Amino acid sequence: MNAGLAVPVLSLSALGKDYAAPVLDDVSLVLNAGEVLALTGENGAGKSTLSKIVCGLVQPTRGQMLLGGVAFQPASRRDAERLGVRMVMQELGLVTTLSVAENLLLDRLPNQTGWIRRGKLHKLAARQLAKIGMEHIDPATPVARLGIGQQQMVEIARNLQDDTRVLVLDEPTAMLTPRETSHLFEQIELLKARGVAIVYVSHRLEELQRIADRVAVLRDGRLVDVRAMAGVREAELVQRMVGRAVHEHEGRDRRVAGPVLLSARGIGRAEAVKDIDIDLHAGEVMGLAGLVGSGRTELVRLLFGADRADRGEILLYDGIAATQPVLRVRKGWRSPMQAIRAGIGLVTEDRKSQGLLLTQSIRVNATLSDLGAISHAGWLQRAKERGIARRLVELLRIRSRSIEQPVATLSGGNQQKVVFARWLHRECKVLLLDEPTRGVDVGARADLYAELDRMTDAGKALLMVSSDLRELMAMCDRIGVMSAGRLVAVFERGHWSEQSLLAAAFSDAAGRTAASATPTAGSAISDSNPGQPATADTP
Amino acid sequence: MTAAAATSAPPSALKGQLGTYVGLTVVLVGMVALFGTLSEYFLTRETFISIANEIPALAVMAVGMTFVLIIAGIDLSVGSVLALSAAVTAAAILQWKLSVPVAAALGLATGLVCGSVTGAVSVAWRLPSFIVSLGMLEAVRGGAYLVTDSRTQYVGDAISGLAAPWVGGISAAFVLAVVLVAAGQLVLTRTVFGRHVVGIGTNEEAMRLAGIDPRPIRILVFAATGLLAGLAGLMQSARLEAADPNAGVGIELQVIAAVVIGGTSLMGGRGSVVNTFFGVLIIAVLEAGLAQVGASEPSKRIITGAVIVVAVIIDTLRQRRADRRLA
Amino acid sequence: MTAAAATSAPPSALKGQLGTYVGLTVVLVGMVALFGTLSEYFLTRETFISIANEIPALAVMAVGMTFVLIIAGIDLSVGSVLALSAAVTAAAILQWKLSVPVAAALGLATGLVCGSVTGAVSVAWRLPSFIVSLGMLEAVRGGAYLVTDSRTQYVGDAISGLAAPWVGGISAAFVLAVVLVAAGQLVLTRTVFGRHVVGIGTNEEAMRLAGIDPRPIRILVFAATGLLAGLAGLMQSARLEAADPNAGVGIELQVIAAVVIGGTSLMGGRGSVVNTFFGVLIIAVLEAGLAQVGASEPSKRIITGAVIVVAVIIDTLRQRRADRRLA
Amino acid sequence: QDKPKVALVMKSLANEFFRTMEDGAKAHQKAHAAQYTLVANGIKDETDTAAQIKMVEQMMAQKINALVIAPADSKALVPVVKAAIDKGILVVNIDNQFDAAALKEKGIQVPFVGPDNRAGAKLVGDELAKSLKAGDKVGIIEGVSTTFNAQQRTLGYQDAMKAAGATVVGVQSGQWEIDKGNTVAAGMMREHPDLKALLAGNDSMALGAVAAVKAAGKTGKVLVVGYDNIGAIKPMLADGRVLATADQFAAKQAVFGIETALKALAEKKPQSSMPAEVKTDVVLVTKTSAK
Ligand SMILES: Nc1ncnc2c1ncn2[C@@H]1O[C@H](COP(=O)(O)OP(=O)(O)OP(=O)(O)O)[C@@H](O)[C@H]1O
Ligand SMILES: Nc1ncnc2c1ncn2[C@@H]1O[C@H](COP(=O)(O)OP(=O)(O)OP(=O)(O)O)[C@@H](O)[C@H]1O
Ligand SMILES: [Mg+2]
Ligand SMILES: [Mg+2]
Repeated sequence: MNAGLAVPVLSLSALGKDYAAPVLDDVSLVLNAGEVLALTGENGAGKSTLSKIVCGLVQPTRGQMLLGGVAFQPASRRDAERLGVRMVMQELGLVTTLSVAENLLLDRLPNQTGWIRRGKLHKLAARQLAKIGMEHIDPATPVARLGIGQQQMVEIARNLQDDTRVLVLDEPTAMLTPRETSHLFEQIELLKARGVAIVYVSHRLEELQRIADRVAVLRDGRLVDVRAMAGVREAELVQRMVGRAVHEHEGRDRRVAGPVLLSARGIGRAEAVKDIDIDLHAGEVMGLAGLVGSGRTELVRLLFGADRADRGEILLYDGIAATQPVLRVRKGWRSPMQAIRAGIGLVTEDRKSQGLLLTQSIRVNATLSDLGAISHAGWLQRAKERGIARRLVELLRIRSRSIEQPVATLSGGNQQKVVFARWLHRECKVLLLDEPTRGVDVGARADLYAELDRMTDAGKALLMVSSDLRELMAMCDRIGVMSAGRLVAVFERGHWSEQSLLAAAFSDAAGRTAASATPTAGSAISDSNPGQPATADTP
Repeated sequence: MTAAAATSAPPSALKGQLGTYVGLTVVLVGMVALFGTLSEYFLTRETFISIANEIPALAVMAVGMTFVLIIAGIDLSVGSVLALSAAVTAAAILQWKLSVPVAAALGLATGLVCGSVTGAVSVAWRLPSFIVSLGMLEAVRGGAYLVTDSRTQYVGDAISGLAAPWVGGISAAFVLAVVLVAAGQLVLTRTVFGRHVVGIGTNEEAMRLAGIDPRPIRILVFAATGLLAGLAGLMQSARLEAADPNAGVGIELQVIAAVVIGGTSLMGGRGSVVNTFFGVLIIAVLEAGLAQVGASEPSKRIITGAVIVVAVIIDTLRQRRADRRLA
Repeated sequence: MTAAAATSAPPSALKGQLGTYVGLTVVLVGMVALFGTLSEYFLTRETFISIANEIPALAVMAVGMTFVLIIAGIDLSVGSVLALSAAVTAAAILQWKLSVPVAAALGLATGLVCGSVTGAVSVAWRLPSFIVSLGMLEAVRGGAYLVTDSRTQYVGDAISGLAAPWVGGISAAFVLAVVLVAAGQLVLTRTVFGRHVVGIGTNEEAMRLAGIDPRPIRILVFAATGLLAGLAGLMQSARLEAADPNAGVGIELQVIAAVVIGGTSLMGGRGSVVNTFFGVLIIAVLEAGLAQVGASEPSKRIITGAVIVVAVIIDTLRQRRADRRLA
Repeated sequence: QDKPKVALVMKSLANEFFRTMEDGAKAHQKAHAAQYTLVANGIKDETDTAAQIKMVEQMMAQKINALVIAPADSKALVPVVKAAIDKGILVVNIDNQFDAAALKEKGIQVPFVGPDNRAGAKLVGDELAKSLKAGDKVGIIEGVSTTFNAQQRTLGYQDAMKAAGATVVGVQSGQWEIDKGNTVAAGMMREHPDLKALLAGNDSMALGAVAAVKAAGKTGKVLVVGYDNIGAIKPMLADGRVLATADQFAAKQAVFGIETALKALAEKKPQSSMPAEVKTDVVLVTKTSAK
C-alpha cells in the first residue's frame, strides 16, 4: 500500500522447511511497515510453520530472511524478540500456576537484585491488560482460574510491546467473541499507525476483509497468491485456498425439530452457571452465543458431566414420545461416563489439555471413545482399527503422513478434526460441540457442517457453542445467548440478527431485566418456568 | 515420539521396534564382554543359569512397575509386599499347617490386597501414589514383622518347587517370569486395557472426557503390581527356602531403576515391558558380575551408579537419533 | 488451584495463606496431644528442645527438595551426599590436618559439587533426575566408604559447635534451619528465580518459548540441594562428633515424604517451603513420640505408614474444601 | 520413691538377634516388675546412627534413671551418652563396645557387658577348620562392612583360617541379608569352582549361602558356617547344610546389662565406679551341641 519506496521491514526469499516431507517450499514474500498482511490457507498448509520460522521457533531448511535489509537468522524466539519480531502462537503457552501479571512479564519481571517488585509488576501488567480491554481482571489472578478465551487475551497482551517491528498473530481470534475481537483490532490499528508490520493468520475470512491490507494464500506449503485485499471476494479466496468451490449454508430453512431428547432444569454450578433451563430436540442444532467467560463452556460441561452440577436436574427422553423422561438425574450426571452411556458426547474447546493424547497417533486418538467397536474380548482388532482410522482421516480430510503420525505434529486445525472424528466413531444421540471449528479452515468447516447435517438428519440433537456468530447463524435452528452465567435469551431461526444477538450477550446480570423485557423474537426466556420438564418451546 | 513406537506400533513396525532394543543390547553385551575378560569363569553356562535363576523376582515386579510408571504412578511398597507375602505363606505352612498350594494362594492374595489398598486409597482421595505407597512401605513392613515375629522363618523344600532347576538347569520361576514379560507386553500393546493404561498416563482428563473412567484402571494396575510383588515373594522364598522379614528392603529403587533403564518415562504415557526386561538383565548381570570378580564394596557402589546412568544415556542417545531419522 | 494460593499469593492474601497451614497444624496438634496423653513426660520442655535439635538436618534437605520437586525433578542422592560431605569434613580435619572452618567449607563444597553433577548430567543429556540421582545415590555412597575407609571417623568436639545448645537449649543448627526455611519461602515466592522455578515445573516448554533457559535454573536447583545436603552432613556430624559412612541411608524417602506431606506436588509446579517445614515437624514429632512411648517395631512401622497417609489425606481434604469455597 | 526407669536402646528390632534380646529383657522386667520399669526401643535400620541418637535424647526427655544401650556405632554415640551421663543417668553398654579412645576423650567410663565377636567367630572358624586342609579356598560373607560387629567377625574368621592354613579368596558384603548373601555366595562359587567353604557373618546370610550352594548343585561339597544361632538355622545344622554357628545368648545380653545397671542404682554407685567390662559367653553350636 503505502510502502512504495522504503525498504521492506521483512523480506523472505525462497524459504522452505522439511520434516519427513516438505511442508513449506519456495516461499518469497515482503512485509512492509504499517501494513497488515493476511496469511490464509487450508489446515496444514504451513501458515504456522512459516510464522514460527519468522519468529525463530523453527529453523528453515532453505532460504533467507532479511529484517530491515539485514540478514535475519534468529536461533530462538528470544533472538527474534530482541530484534522486535514477536508472535502470538496458535497454541496457548501460559504458565497456569503463575499469575496473569507474572505471565505477562515472564521474561522481564521487574526486580531489584532478583527480588520482584510487586507493585511495579502489577502496575505494568494492569496497563498491558487495559490495552485490550481486560482491566476487570486482577493481575494477581492465577492463570489457571481463567477461561481459555481469557487466556488467549493474556497471550495477546503479552506480545503487545512498544519495541515491536513485526508482529505475527496466529489465529488470535479462534477463541474470541466480537467484543474481544474489536479490542484486538483497535490495538492492531494503533500498531499499524506506529509502523509495525503485522502478519495476521486466520480462517475467519470476514475478519480479513476488515483488517488486512494484503492477503497471501498458502497451499500445500507454497505461496499461490499475494494480492491487495481491497475488492477481493470471499468466494475467490476460498477457491484459491481449497482449490474447489465450497457451498454456503447461510440461507437455509429451519430444520424440522423432533421431540426433546435432553433437557436441563435449573442446572447450575456455583456462580459460573446460574439455574439454566434448556431443551435439546432431535434433528435440530441449537447454538449458544455469549461473550468470553459468559459460562457457555461451563454449561456444556455440566450437560456432559465433566463437572458436577450443584443444583438442578437433567432429564433424558427416548426421542419417540416425549412425555415421560426415561432418565432423570438430580444434580446432573455423576461423571462423563454416565453421560456417555446415556448417549451424550462432547467435543471440548481445549483440545490440547482435554481432548488429545498428544504423543499418541491419530489412530489411537480417533478411536478412543469407543474401543469396544474395535476389540473382541478385550483384544484390539488392529486391522479393523486401522480401517476405521483411515476412513475418518479421509472423511474429514485430516492432513497427515499416515494414521500413525503423532497428533502433536499435526497442524492445529487437523488436531481439531481428530477430536471431532472421535465422536463420529462413537454413536451418540446428543452431541455437545464447544468451539468445534476452532482453527478449522473454510473447506474443512464445510465438511464438518455436512457431517453435522447428516447427524441431524439421523435424528440427533446438537448443541453448538461458538464464538463465531456467523457460524451460529448459518448452522443453528435456535440460538441461546448466555451472559454472566445466565441464559438470557433464546432466538428462533429467522428472528435473530447480529445486533440482537450481541445486545443479548452484552446484557449482564444487571441488564437482564432489559433483555427479558425485549426478548426480540426469542420465544422462551429460560427461567420463565423453572422446574417443569415440559417442552416449553417446541416449534 | 518413540512413545508411540515402543508402545503401540503395529506389527509392520517390528523392525523399528527391534531398533529400540539396540541401545540396551549394546550395554548388556558390553557388560558381559567386560566381565568375561575380568573373570575367566564369567562366560560359562553356570553363570548364565545362576543369573537366570536370580532374576525372576525382580523381573515380575518390574512388569507391574512398568504399568504403574506408565500411568504416571509409582509404587514404593513392592519390597515390603514381597516380604509380607512370603511371610504369610511361611506362616500358613508352618503355623496354620495349610497345604503348600493353599499357602501360596494366600501369599498371592496378600499381595493382591496390599496392591489394591494402595490403588484404592490413592484413587479414593486422589492422593499421589508416591505418598500412599510410601505409607504402605512402612505399614506393610510392620505387618511382615508381625507375621514372622521379626524372625526369619525356615520353610524347607516344601516350597522350593518354583525355584528348582528344570530343563537345562533353568527354573520354573524363570520361565514364568519370561511368560509374564511377554504377556505384559501383549496386554500393554494389544488390549483395550493396555490402551487405556497408556492413555491415562498421557492425559487422564482427556480419557475421562472420552468416557473412560480412569479410577478402576488405576486400581487394577496397582492391584496387579501387588499381586506380582506377592509372586516375587513366593519366588524368593522358594529360592531361599525361607521367609525373611527384611526381604526386599530397598528393592523398590532397583525395580524402578530397571524399568527406567528400559526407557519407561516416570512422567507416564510411554513404556515397554520388553525393554524393562532388558533393564532387569542389565542390573542382574552387573550384580552377578561384580560379585564374581569380587569387587570391593565402595567400587561396587561406584560402578553400579555409573552403569545405571551410562545405560540410560546410551539408550537415550540412540532413541533420539532414531527419532531424528523419523522426523 | 491451591497451588497458586500456596506459591504465588501476594502478601495481601496472607490470611488465605495461613489457611493452607490449618490442615497440617491440625495433624500436628493432634499428634502432640495424643502422645501427651500416652506419656507423662512428652509435654515437657526437654521433649520440645530435643525435637528442635533433631530436625535441622532433615529440614535443610527438605528445603532443597521442595525446590527440586517443584521443578518436577527428584533427588534421591541427598542421603549419600550428606554422608560424603561429613566424611570429607572429617578427613580434612583428621587426615589432612586442616582447620575446622576450612574443613567445613570443603564439606559444603563437596555437597555443592555432587548436586551440580546430578543437575548437569540430567540437563546435558535430558535424563530424568530420578535415574541420575539414583546413580549418584550409589556412587556417592561408594565415595563415602572410600573416604572413611568404611569406618566411622571420630572427630571429637572440634566440630560440635553447630549442634551445641544455645539460648534456651536451642542449637545454632536449629536457628539456621529456620532461617533457611524462611529464606527458601521468600526466594520461592518473591524472587525472579523462584517464579522461574515454579514456571519450569508447570510448563517448561512455555518458559523456553518465553525466552527463559530452563537449564541453568535446573542445575542451580540441584546444586543448591546438594549444598544443603552437605550442610545437613555438617549438622549431623556436629551432633555425632563423627562422620558415619552409613549416615543418611534411606533418608531421601523421609525427606520427600516431609515435602509431600507439606502439599508439594511430585508433578511439579506447586509447593511451599513453609508447608514443607510442617511436614518435617510431623515426621519428627511422630518419631520422637513413638520412641518415648516405646512402641514395638511393627507398630512403629504401621503407625508411621498410617500417619503419613492420613496427614496427606487431611491436608488434601482441607485444600479441596478451600478450593470449593473459592470457586 | 518411684521405681527406677530403665531404657533399653537396641539396634534394629527387625533383626532376630535384637528381637530375642528385647523379649529376654521384657520377660525379665515382668518377673521383676516391682523393681523397675522398662522402655525398650530399637531403630529401623541397623546403621542409622542419627536415629539412635534421637532415641537416646527422647529417653532423656522421659527422665530415665538408667540407659542400657547397644550402640549402632561405637564412636558416634559417645557424645550423646556423655550428655546422658552428665544428666545423672547411669549408662551400660551392651553388644557392641564403645570406642575406648572416644570415651577417653570425653572423660567418661561406660561398663561393657557383652560378648567378644572376634573370639566367637574364631570359635566357629576353628570348628570349620577341622574339615579343611591347608590350601583350601574359602570365602567370607561379611555383614554391613561399616559395622563394628561385621568387622570383628570377619577378623575372627580370618584368624581361624590363617591358623588352619586355608586361603581366603574374598571378603564381600552380603549386607546382613539373606538375598544379598545368596547373590554374593553364588558369585564366589562361580569364580572359584574349587571353593571349599563359605563363612557368613550371620545366619541370615548363611541361609542365603545354603540356597546358593544348593542351586549350584554343590550341597555337601561347599561347607557353610554362620553366626547368631537363629531359629531358622536349626534344621540346617541338623542335616549338615550348615556346619556350625555361634550363640551369644541374645536373650541374656540385655538382662545382664539391666542387672548391672539396677545393681549400681541400688548401691547408688556413680557411673565412674562401675565395673569396666563384663564379658558374656559365646558358645559354639554344632549338630551335636544343638538340642
Ligand atoms: N514437528 C513436526 N513434525 C512433523 N510434521 C510437522 C511438524 N510440525 C508441523 N508439521 C506438519 O507441517 C504441516 C504444516 O503445519 P502448520 O502447522 O504450519 O499448518 P497450518 O497452516 O498452520 O495449519 P492450521 O490452519 O491447521 O493451523 C502439517 O502437515 C503438519 O502435520
Ligand atoms: N476454575 C475456575 N475458577 C473460577 N472461575 C472460573 C473457573 N473456570 C472458569 N471460571 C469462570 O467462569 C466463567 C465462565 O467460563 P467459561 O469458560 O465457561 O466461559 P465461556 O463462555 O465458555 O467462555 P470461553 O470463551 O472463555 O470458554 C468465566 O468468568 C471464567 O472466568
Ligand atoms: Mg496453524
Ligand atoms: Mg468456552
